[in-house]
Amino acid sequence: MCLAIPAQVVELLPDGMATVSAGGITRSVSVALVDDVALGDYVLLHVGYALHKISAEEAEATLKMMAEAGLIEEELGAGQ
Amino acid sequence: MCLAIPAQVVELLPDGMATVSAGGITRSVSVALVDDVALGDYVLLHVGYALHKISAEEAEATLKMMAEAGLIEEELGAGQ
Amino acid sequence: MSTILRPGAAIEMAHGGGGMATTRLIREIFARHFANPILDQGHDAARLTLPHGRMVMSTDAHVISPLEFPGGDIGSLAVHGTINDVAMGGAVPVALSAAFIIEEGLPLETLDRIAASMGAAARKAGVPIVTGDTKVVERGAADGLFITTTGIGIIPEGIEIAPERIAPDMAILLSGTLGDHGVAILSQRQGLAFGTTIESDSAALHRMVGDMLAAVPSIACLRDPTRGGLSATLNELAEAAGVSMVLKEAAIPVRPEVAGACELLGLDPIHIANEGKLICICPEEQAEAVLDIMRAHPEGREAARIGTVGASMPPGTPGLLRMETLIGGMRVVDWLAGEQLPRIC
Amino acid sequence: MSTILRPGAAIEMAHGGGGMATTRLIREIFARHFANPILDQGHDAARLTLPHGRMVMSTDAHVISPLEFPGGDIGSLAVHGTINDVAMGGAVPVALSAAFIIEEGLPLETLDRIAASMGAAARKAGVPIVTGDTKVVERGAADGLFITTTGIGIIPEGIEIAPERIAPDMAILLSGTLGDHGVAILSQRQGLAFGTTIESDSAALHRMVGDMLAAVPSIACLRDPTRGGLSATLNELAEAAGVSMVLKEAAIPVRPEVAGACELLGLDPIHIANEGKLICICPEEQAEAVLDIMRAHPEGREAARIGTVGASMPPGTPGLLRMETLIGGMRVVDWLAGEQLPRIC
Amino acid sequence: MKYVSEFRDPALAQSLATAIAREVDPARSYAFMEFCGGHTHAIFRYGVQDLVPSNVRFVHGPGCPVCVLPMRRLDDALELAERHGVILATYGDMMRVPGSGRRSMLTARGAGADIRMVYSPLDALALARDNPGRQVVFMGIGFETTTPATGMAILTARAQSLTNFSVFCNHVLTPPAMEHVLAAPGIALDGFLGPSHVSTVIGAGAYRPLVAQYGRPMVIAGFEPLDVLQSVLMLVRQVNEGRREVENQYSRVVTEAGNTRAKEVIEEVFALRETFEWRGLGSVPRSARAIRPELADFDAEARFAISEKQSREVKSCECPAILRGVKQPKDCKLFGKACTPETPMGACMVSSEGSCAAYYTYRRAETMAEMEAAE
Amino acid sequence: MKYVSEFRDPALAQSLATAIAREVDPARSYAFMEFCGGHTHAIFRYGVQDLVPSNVRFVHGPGCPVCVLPMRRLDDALELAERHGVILATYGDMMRVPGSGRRSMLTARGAGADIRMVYSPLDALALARDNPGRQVVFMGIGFETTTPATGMAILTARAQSLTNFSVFCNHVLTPPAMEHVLAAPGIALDGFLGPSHVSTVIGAGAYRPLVAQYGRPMVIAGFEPLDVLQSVLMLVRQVNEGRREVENQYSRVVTEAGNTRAKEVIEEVFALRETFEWRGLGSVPRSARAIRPELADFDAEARFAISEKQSREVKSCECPAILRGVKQPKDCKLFGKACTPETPMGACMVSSEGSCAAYYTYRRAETMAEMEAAE
Ligand code: SF4
Ligand code: SF4
Ligand SMILES: [Mg+2]
Ligand SMILES: [Mg+2]
Ligand SMILES: [Mg+2]
Ligand SMILES: [Mg+2]
Ligand SMILES: [Mg+2]
Ligand SMILES: [Mg+2]
Ligand SMILES: [Mg+2]
Ligand SMILES: [Mg+2]
Ligand SMILES: [Mg+2]
Ligand SMILES: [Mg+2]
Repeated sequence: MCLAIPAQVVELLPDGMATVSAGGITRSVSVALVDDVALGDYVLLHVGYALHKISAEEAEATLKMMAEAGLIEEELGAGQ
Repeated sequence: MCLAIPAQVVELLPDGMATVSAGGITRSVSVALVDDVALGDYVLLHVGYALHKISAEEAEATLKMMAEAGLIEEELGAGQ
Repeated sequence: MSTILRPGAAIEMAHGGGGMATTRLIREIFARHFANPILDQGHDAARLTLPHGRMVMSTDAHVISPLEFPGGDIGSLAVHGTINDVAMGGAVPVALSAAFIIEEGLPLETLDRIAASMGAAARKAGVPIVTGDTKVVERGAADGLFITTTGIGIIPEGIEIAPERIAPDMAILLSGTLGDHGVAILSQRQGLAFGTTIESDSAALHRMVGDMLAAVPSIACLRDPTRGGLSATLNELAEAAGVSMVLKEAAIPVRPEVAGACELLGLDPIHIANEGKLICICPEEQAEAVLDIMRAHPEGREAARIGTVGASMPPGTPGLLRMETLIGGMRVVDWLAGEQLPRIC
Repeated sequence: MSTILRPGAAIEMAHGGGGMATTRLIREIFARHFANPILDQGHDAARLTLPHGRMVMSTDAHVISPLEFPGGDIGSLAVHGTINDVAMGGAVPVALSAAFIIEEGLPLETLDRIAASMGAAARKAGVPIVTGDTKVVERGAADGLFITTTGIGIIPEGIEIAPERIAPDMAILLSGTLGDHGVAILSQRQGLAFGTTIESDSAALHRMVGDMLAAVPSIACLRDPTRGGLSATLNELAEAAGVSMVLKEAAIPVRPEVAGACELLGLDPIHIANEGKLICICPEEQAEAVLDIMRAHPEGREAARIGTVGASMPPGTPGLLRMETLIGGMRVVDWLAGEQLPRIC
Repeated sequence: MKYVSEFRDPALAQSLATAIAREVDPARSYAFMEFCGGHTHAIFRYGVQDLVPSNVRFVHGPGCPVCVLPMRRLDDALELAERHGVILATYGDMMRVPGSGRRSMLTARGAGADIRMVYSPLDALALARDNPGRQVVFMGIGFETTTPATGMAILTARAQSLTNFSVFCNHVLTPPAMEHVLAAPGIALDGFLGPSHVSTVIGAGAYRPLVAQYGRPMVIAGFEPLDVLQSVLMLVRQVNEGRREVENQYSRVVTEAGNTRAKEVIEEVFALRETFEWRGLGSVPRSARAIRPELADFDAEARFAISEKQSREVKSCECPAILRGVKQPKDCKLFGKACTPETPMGACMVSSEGSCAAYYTYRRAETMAEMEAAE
Repeated sequence: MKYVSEFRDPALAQSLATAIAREVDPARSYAFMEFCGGHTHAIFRYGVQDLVPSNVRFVHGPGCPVCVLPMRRLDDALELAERHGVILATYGDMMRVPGSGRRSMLTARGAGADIRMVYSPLDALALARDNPGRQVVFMGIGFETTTPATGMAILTARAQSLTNFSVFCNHVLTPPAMEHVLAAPGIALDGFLGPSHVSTVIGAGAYRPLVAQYGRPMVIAGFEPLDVLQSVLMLVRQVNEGRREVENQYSRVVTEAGNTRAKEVIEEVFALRETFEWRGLGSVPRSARAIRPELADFDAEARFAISEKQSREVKSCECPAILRGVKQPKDCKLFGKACTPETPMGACMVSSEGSCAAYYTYRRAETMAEMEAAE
């Protein structure tokens, strides 16, 4: 029961609501479950509620590990 | 507000209702407003209620007068 | 093999979704009942080869309630109605298309029965349903089932059916009793329901028309008095042709039960819909010949001459259609501003 | 002259009664917007003269909600949809019929706007609406307006479009992005409503098809992936042709907004309806030529080769349509059992 | 159909036409008011005028309950359906009648109000039984013919303890309206075709005081075309002989006393209103019925708060004068132009018993020619 | 789409595939259970199996709330819509799920029940506001991911004093279900792909006691195909290195503690049920949520009398065993024959997270071939 997608906060609204954008489509959702949501933040959206902020640093690090996984030790060393 | 048509009682039903027939079409109507309705009687039907019995004798007499109206005195005399 | 026709099964939105359920609905109901070589090709569009020539195309949406009624159902009606419209254009009908709009919840059995009746009507008429479409709408967004049929036909050489050919002194013929269809439907309507043995006159008239045109190619105009009845149809023709017309009320065939229902509800049979009747306007001297041909067909057994075309009239003249009443007076026969409503005064 | 288009005026049952109100509705809205020589004859059935030859006939009921949506409305959609179905049969569309089922209470302004849009679409496409029909149903018995269009067309000499002609190794082409129409409609739906600049791709494709067939008569098959989307259409074709097919997910054009809406609602663009796209299956060696022609038309600007026909397969083989996924895996592309529902898991 | 076909017989019609032609005095004219719209309808529908000499003229009276209902009452009914969300059950006759702002029950239904056409008050009761969660209001309208049926429905509802059924009562009385016409100064009428079906309930005796007081001949006439012709013959004879009596042509269903049981039902259920507004006639004292206070549970006017409103008739509509018999449809400049059955400005153009509707449907060409000539 | 497209990149997929191929020990096999249906879906949708060596095998777990909902609860929901006449608001996922007698929300709606698909509990609240005369029941279903949203809706309804909104609560907990699988005798699993979105709420820390007690590796894995591949790589390494830890691949949204605010909302609104029936797992103690008694006004189970009923699963449906990870769809003789997405016999054939649906949609040919071979 866990379809959740990353969406960017493009407008903060009253009552804990915000407009988010995902791939250019927008929708008004509740951000009441997440603290300190700011304009431009990416959040994970589930059934109309933001569940969590997305950490850009962690995402970056994960992708980096993925890219490095296929390299053999030497390549890794060479790449650094 | 007075479209009313002659219909024949073809079945007496409980609760002051009856089935009547007009030109072969049938419908269940109330005969509660008319006293002593009997099978075969013709009644005048209005908005689902029988309003009055139709007198066969009076109808006959009326038609006879209509037929005689156009005759001149002599024809009338001759007819009798 | 499993079939979608399980007891109690009903139409679901999925049947209109375009996926497997739609395909199975089409295969197991429509394709089965309508089977013919063109439809069986199974394309979204039908392919057929026609002789060169003048063609007629006509379409009608059918929205009747109840779906099944004494003397027919929406399926056979949709076949007959469009065949008749093509035939009234003077053409020999060659193919039909059928588009279904189905309300979620319609019992599949009902749909199957109606499709079967539709297939039977098409086979009996010899006019195949060559292509179709199925849509399902949510409960409450349609009234059970709507069927739109479109027909095409070929006009034989030498035939020219058109209101403009109606000329003064021509005879106005009617192929049978008025109002049977409309009264059969009314008898089923909630709140009005009454008992009757009247059945809809729904029938395909193209074979009778074929015989009429073969014997009397000088027939000027044909029209089926459906919605709006005789009055709407003749008013339209009189206006299109720019002529007056006079009917004779005593000559118009009406069944006693239809007359009874009309008295009860304050309706006039000349405004009531028919689904298996036609009006034919032809030269006076051919009237008897045409009537004889009509009467030789079961659909035309009670055909009668009901009036005569009067003089040419300038466009916009009101009251083109008149009628000599039962007691010998004259009245205009107007078409209705709206649908004919049951009344009590 | 008085007009039925008074401010605030709405459809009443009378407009479908067959009397004067029906006639005025037809004259003042439909005849006005659809005007063309054949329709203007004003008969219940259209008369037209066709060259001898192979003909295509196709019909579709249109039941879309909302009636007006970003990029189109039910009227233009009904014109485009049927023109496309005729064109997908390899034919040059020559005439349309249109049957309207209207819910009591529909604002006349809305109907007028839709009829105007429909007339404009027909004129732009050069395919006249030659005959029609209008029915009105009580409030609650339809969802505003349904339009069934039927089209006929003539197949040029030498053209033979049929699933049976699909052969191993042929190229599978798609004329543009997937899912625009379906997502534009979804964005308006109550309870789902989201903001988007996506517009329906509704468009008539017959001119592009004409150019494609003129340049490459060896095209084997054409089909518009409407209801059920790409998956339903290709599954149907693969089954009809008895071949397998392999798509390349990375090659399928999808707009970012459509991708976004699909992520949000758990949908897959390959199941979503399109109304201005076609699939073309042609010999491998002609693929680039056909793509060039498509791309020269505004409707085909984003045309792409999305896959290849595989080997011949015995009938009933499951999983005929497969796709190389974005990450290089393989999956079957099934058609859906029912309509695709928004989901949260 | 028995008791119908016989009274449309062409031979008998000729017989009556011959007699009328013979007995009419060519030196004078005869103006007879048919009180009932039902007669108006029959006269036009069968072309009765064609069978009587041209110096016998029909003047159309106010006997059309749809036509005389003030627009305000129709607006009230629409309010019940639209604002109070009830199921409004009504006869088909009311569906097209124009209220304020060109609204009607048909347009209101099209806009979402739950308005159901019924053939009988029994159908309205069935609606109440079938929709226990909804309030059902029956639009009671009509003269004494229709009143007993409405009364019976209320008594049945009480007997069945239906708590969701009530009546919006607009029933009116014939004799006061007739008196209103008779009492008008300078009345130029030679006699009356008296109501047919109203009289089956109230009886021929109900008119004797009026005829005695105002001294005009009256023949209670059936609604079939032969009934009308015979009644004309009887009126011609009264005029020629100087009699001023109540005669009863429609003796096959009208008696001197009428229907006692029906009259009892009326008395049991309804009280007389002190006064009631009639379109055309204005306020007429003791001319309408209201539901008795002890049956207030079944009275929609007691149950629902109906707002005060200003309903304004179309200004140049001549309905009022036409209903009083002092003008004809051709005297209305809207006739056939702005006002047609499709776009009616007044109820007289809609009701099947309305004079304007009859002239429009059956005599449009002639009427409009007369209008042009008059200009 | 940011944070989506990057995690479906084919070059990175190849990189991860290369690493997995290199690190997998060809001499042994690896069986990893993906607890979540979301992972099942991603594995099939993207053909992840094609990118890992054949001795790495995925075993599908019970993490599909639609699949584990006992039929009885669905029948109860249908009863609310059909017998109590409420507006039942539900996620699209539930619409096709088969209840007793092959009924489903779709067929019930087709038969007249007022069932509305919503995207969010916010939409259900809007339905209640827009239909003040109707009772609106929201079908609350889902793991900890979905529970806070339902809780927020109840708190909002209370704040807005909505008296016509309630929730039919079927929310369940992940750790007890996971424990149930782990505690099964003879479990042949080498590790777990841990829940992704559930973990955004409950945090990685929630699994540490389980992993400590039962000693199986777990990697909390995102739902994108690269997340799955990377998590497989991490599990392979744990297995190869003999580690039994909770690792967090999905660190971009999963923290050790999860979402404290969301957990507070859950605690405020819901109590733990003593026990709850899971399809496949049977009664699992302290595994589900109920609405707290102080919020009983918003609890459909408290508000409406739901009848006792016998709901009987289709006898030969192997869903229960499949949900425990001990059987596969090919072991069910109904698969692809009597049971298809069109005529589903069990929820696993309907839910987009269900194993049978995944095998049917993406691997029907192979599965049925295996079934034939086995016969
Ligand atoms: S024609 Fe119309 S406006 Fe004139 S009096 Fe008659 S109803 Fe009124
Ligand atoms: S295939 Fe169907 S019957 Fe078999 S286990 Fe799966 S859901 Fe149950
Ligand atoms: Mg037609
Ligand atoms: Mg027709
Ligand atoms: Mg016709
Ligand atoms: Mg189609
Ligand atoms: Mg319905
Ligand atoms: Mg088609
Ligand atoms: Mg199509
Ligand atoms: Mg198509
Ligand atoms: Mg038509
Ligand atoms: Mg609607």
